[in-house]
Amino acid sequence: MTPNPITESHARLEELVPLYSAMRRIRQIELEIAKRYAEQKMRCPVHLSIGQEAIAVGVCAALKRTDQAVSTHRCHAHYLAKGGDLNAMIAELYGKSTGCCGGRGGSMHLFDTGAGLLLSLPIVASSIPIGVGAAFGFARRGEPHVAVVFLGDASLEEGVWHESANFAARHKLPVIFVCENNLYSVYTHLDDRQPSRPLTKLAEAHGIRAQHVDGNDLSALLHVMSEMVDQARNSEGPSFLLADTYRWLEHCGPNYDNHIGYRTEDEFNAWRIRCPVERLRNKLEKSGLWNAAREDTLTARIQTEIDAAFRFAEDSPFPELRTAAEGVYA
Amino acid sequence: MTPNPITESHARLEELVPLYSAMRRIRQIELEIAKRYAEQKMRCPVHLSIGQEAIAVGVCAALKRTDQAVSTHRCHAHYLAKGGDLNAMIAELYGKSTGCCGGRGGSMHLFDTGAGLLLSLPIVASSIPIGVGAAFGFARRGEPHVAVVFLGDASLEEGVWHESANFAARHKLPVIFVCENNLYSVYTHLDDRQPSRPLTKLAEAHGIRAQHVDGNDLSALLHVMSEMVDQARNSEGPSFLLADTYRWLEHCGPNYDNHIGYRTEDEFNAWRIRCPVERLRNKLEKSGLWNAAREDTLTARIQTEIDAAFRFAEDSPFPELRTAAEGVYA
Amino acid sequence: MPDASQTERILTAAEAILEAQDLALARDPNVYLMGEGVCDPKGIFGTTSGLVEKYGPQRIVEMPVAENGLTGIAIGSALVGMRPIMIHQRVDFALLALEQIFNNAAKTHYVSSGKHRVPLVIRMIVGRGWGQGPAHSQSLEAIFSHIPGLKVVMPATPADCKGLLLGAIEDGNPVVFIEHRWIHYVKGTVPAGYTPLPLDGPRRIAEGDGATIVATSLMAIEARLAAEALAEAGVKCDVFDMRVLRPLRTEPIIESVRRTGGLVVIDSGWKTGGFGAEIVARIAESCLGDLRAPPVRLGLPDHPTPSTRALMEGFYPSSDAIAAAAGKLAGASAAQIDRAVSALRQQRAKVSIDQPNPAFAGPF
Amino acid sequence: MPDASQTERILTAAEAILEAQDLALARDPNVYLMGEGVCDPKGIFGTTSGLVEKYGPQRIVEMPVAENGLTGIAIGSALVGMRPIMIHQRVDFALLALEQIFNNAAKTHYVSSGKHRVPLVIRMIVGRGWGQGPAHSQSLEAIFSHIPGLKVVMPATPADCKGLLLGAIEDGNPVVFIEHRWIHYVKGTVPAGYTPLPLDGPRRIAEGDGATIVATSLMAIEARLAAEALAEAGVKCDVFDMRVLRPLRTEPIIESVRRTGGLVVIDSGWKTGGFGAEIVARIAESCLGDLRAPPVRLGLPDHPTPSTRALMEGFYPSSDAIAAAAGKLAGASAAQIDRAVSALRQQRAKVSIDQPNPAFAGPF
Ligand SMILES: Cc1ncc(C[n+]2csc(CCOP(=O)(O)OP(=O)(O)O)c2C)c(N)n1
Ligand SMILES: Cc1ncc(C[n+]2csc(CCOP(=O)(O)OP(=O)(O)O)c2C)c(N)n1
Ligand SMILES: [Mg+2]
Ligand SMILES: [Mg+2]
Repeated sequence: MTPNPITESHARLEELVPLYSAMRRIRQIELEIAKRYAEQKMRCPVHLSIGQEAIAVGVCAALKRTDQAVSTHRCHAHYLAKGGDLNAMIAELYGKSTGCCGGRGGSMHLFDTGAGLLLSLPIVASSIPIGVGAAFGFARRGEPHVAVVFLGDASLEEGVWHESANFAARHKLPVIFVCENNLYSVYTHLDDRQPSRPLTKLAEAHGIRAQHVDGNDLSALLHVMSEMVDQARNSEGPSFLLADTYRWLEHCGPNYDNHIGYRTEDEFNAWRIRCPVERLRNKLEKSGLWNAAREDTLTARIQTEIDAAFRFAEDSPFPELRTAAEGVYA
Repeated sequence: MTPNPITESHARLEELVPLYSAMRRIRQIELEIAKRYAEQKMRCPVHLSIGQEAIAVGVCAALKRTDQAVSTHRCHAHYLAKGGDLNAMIAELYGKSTGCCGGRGGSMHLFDTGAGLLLSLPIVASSIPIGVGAAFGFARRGEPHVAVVFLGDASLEEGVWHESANFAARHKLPVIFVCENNLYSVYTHLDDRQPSRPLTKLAEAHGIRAQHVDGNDLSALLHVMSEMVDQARNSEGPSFLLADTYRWLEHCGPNYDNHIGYRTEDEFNAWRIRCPVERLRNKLEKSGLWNAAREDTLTARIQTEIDAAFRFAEDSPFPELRTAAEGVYA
Repeated sequence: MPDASQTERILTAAEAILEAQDLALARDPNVYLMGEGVCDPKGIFGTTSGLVEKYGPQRIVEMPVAENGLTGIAIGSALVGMRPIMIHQRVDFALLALEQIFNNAAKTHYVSSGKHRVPLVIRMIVGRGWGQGPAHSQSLEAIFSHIPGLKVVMPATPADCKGLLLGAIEDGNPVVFIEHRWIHYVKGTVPAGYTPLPLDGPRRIAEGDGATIVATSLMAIEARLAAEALAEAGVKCDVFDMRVLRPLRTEPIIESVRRTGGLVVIDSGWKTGGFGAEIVARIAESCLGDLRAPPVRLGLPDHPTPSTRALMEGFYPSSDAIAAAAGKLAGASAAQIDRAVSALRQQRAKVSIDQPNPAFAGPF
Repeated sequence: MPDASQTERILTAAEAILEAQDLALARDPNVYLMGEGVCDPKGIFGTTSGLVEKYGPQRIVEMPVAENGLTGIAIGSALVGMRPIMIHQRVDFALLALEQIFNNAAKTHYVSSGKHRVPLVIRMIVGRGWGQGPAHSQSLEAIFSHIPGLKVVMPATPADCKGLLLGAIEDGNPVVFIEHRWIHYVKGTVPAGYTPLPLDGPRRIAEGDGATIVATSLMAIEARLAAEALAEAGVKCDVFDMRVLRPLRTEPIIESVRRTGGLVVIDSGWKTGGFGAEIVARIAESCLGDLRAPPVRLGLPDHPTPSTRALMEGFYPSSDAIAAAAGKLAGASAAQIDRAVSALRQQRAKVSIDQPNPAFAGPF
């Protein structure tokens, strides 16, 4: 099954320029985390999103800041795309008091309600019902917000996904499920975990509209997502967006791991050339909307921001030990 | 959505005569339990299957004794149709040591591996993976048996159903899921719990073959089930049989409860006239395969068996108190 | 101070629970109920009856049979400002939802360094008797009480059912509210109006220097009966109804044991690894030297609940066993203990072992 | 009797676990492994490495991320004669499967009056350090130990990892086998061949009359270190590695406390409502009069695990805290305690608080 292609005008392409920058920013941040991980100052597991940036950016571009997304262990890109504070993210990875969870969460717990990343959780599929619950709350409180649930292909194996989908459909909640199918759960291929059939059927079984999109095509993602957001805001209920993509680095950690045997170099390369960042850059360059000079400026600007963020994290104080037992109860 | 009709020959009708008797037997046993429940000697919840007998009988008629089924809180009919011992069932309801679980289980725990009712469990959907696991065991041990999972419409809401279906499909296990859709979970209608779409889609989403059958039509059930059993035995993997039916009495207990307000007398009556027992009797009578005299003989024979079973239960000893703590560990 | 008219309001605990929810729903539009059967004609043993007619299905939400997912949904709604009350007809059903309860409900406030709140009440009911059997009768308070971030409440009286439930709904934290099915039938004085109680721990429900008896929920009622019978026989004991198991406040119990020198703890669930072990451990840590004799724990024996009532005798701790243990600790004479125990046994004999009351005739 | 060649076999606990499974798979065709990652290149921290190559994917079964369903599937297969070993990379993931574990694995033998058996081993790993955080580090043995019908094993040494795992696989019952992640790195002598050990409870791993120290898993190793340092300072203590938490055998501990008069219990999980409470309660019940001082419990404080190591200091009980507590109970002088504690602190200081060993550099 190949996803539906989307065609676009020059005007729409122009809108993509800032989104390209957003993708590039995330890529550069993640690469920096990977580079610095060996310093052993970020002492928590890190699940990098390199290769999957288009989904985070394309999805969040269709949202308002007041809309709330929930995410998983692989949440950096979602947090950043939704407008989370870079300083607070890096500080969280450093375990500092200025982290978005005060250092208590680490890289798998990036929370920022203000930016609309309600939470991310390390237990597979555990945040799915939380997102549906947020949508339920919005509906009951008469608030116009939409909830977005980012989930991985393995989440679809957890029963709680289905329980959540059933309820979302039954109550026509304003929630959009965004499934990033990167073919793997840790080192286990989809085919070893699920029968062969389109993943969209899992949503459709619950009466949920589903669309299958090339997850490395930011433009297609934005297009489909915008439609789904409109439907959610118009009380037309939940949608499911299936986005094919690929994780470049190891499941957890800063390295390439194509050599360890769970996937082939060929498979990796086939996806590598479909790099979401390069693809959009090529497109923008062809349309004269981007060039090497702009790229250099962007890189430099982002690097300045990144350097500042790491400096911020390094300079921030650790939380004080005496606070360890505080805040268990509200 | 209406299920596919099945046509049948006279020869096939003749085969149905013993199955008619089996249905009648279950009906009569359940009515007797209802009648005697007020005596307060069966001191456990009872979930009667009156109105749903065709499914138990039609499904089990396609199975061998060595095939194993698992069931739910509403398990009397499955136990009896699969060849469970009536004496041991009534004794179990009486809490006697001669019960099929020695009185420890009560009406929601009818176990008889010998007859091929591996177990029944009171937690909704809890036995679904057990049945899939039995199928997995059969496959791994190279045994030719089939596993059958009886489940209610509400089970489809529990995540564990999906987790089980996914695994059964992925490993092409010899298991058949039989869903008795009686429209209610306790007093809550399907429409209050799930979105409107065919329930078969829930199985198909996992790549499982599904068929929708009139659950009060024994002949149709047997036909479809036989096909599914063949496929399971031929290593063609799992199937899902959706059977529409209706529970006549209250969810739990011996009474009619159409007056309490969760369903209408009209709805009940519409199903009442589709009684699976009467329907088959009419058919057999029209074909000259049945008549009032045979009916009377059957009734009398069953009543003798029932009376003996209740006598057996009443006469059986309770388990000895000193055994209460025994058998926690094997 | 309750006035005279209030002290005359006699309700069952089920009615008190219904009243608490009604008041909370009326007071705060963010409060809603969710559970399997909340809208049905039986209304969760009468504790939600009439609410859907009054507040509509938007606030009295019928739930699919999907405990884990719906718990997460309740949590998510709480994070955006709702105040869900989730209901399970049996504690056992909540076993499916422990990942959500332990990880997301209990920890999100802490992990967020205080930014998030999960004001969620989860009512769950302990089944007993009439063949409920192994998976419809578990009293798993020990498990919930082990988890930091949860509050755990087990009321024993109609007044507490109302007041502590209102307190739980007002609380900004996840509260596991465990109701024993047999408590639902208990009658007692319940103040009118919106009268939340703080979730603040044990209450002394009988006084005396003979021994200290600590119990929860239905076991607190059995303990009070035991203390009354012992008092008739001339032996007075302190009885504590724990009410709140987490956060755990043991100061009044420590004070009492210092005075009585004897401790009997009764678990509603299994004794091994039960809540009572924590009480005994704290007493041993805090006032070992005051214990004149080894503490006594009563609780369920180490096996699942059999369905048949033939195996039920002695399964649940009862007032006579409590009286025997406490009487002995209090130094009562054999005659005194006998008198109390036989009075209690006579009382008990009026109802069958598997019925909450003589009127009960199944089916659940 | 192990011969000389055997006593020279030094393995890590991870290797010992791998060896046990290999032997069990070779011996009984009904044994199979199932878990997320059992076939992957990392092989569950190396504990399943190479097995799929040897036994094939029919017996080393890669699992969808669906813990509850797959637990039920394992149980169903056990009921028809298989002997599943299920593996969770974290204890926390098993929270999703408690309905199946508590109701079906634990109770089916009892409920069937002995007709059914569930020979199922569930390995689950406790995470610690390197920012594992609130939902990847829980040590929930207290919860499993509360449930009749389960057996609960927590090995501390490579030899026990092998022997008790073989014993668990041979057992006819569901066994929860909790491995601390840091134990995987521990090296020790492991006998060759098929050498199952009975699941028979505590083992004394140090001897002395000063005090009785009771611990499990990694805490037993910390306790032994503490006892060694105290011994250097002239104070000898009994240390018990519990090994099997359920069924619980406390006779050797009772005998010890009668002799030492002092008890320190260390929980791997939260102290409140932890396994240690049960030990203290049993000691108070059995030999109250022998306790010369209040028993001491160590364990995790009442909050979730923070990810940052800045909040980790003192979170996990360590050898120095154990030595301080036991030394005091043993009547050691301040100088003796100081000597032991500072030796232990020096030792500790070589490795960062969030690393099992200096070589460890993430990411999990
Ligand atoms: C309930 C549970 N089981 C297992 C894990 C271990 N685990 C962490 S991430 C992961 C893979 C998830 O795969 P997917 O959902 O496809 O997300 P991806 O890593 O590919 O982004 C697993 C199995 C977990 N965190 N939670
Ligand atoms: C996990 C769980 N939740 C709730 C219940 C209470 N309960 C018992 S039977 C039942 C309804 C099940 O409906 P369905 O599966 O359609 O079977 P039916 O009763 O209609 O045969 C419910 C909700 C339960 N036993 N287990
Ligand atoms: Mg994936
Ligand atoms: Mg139904």
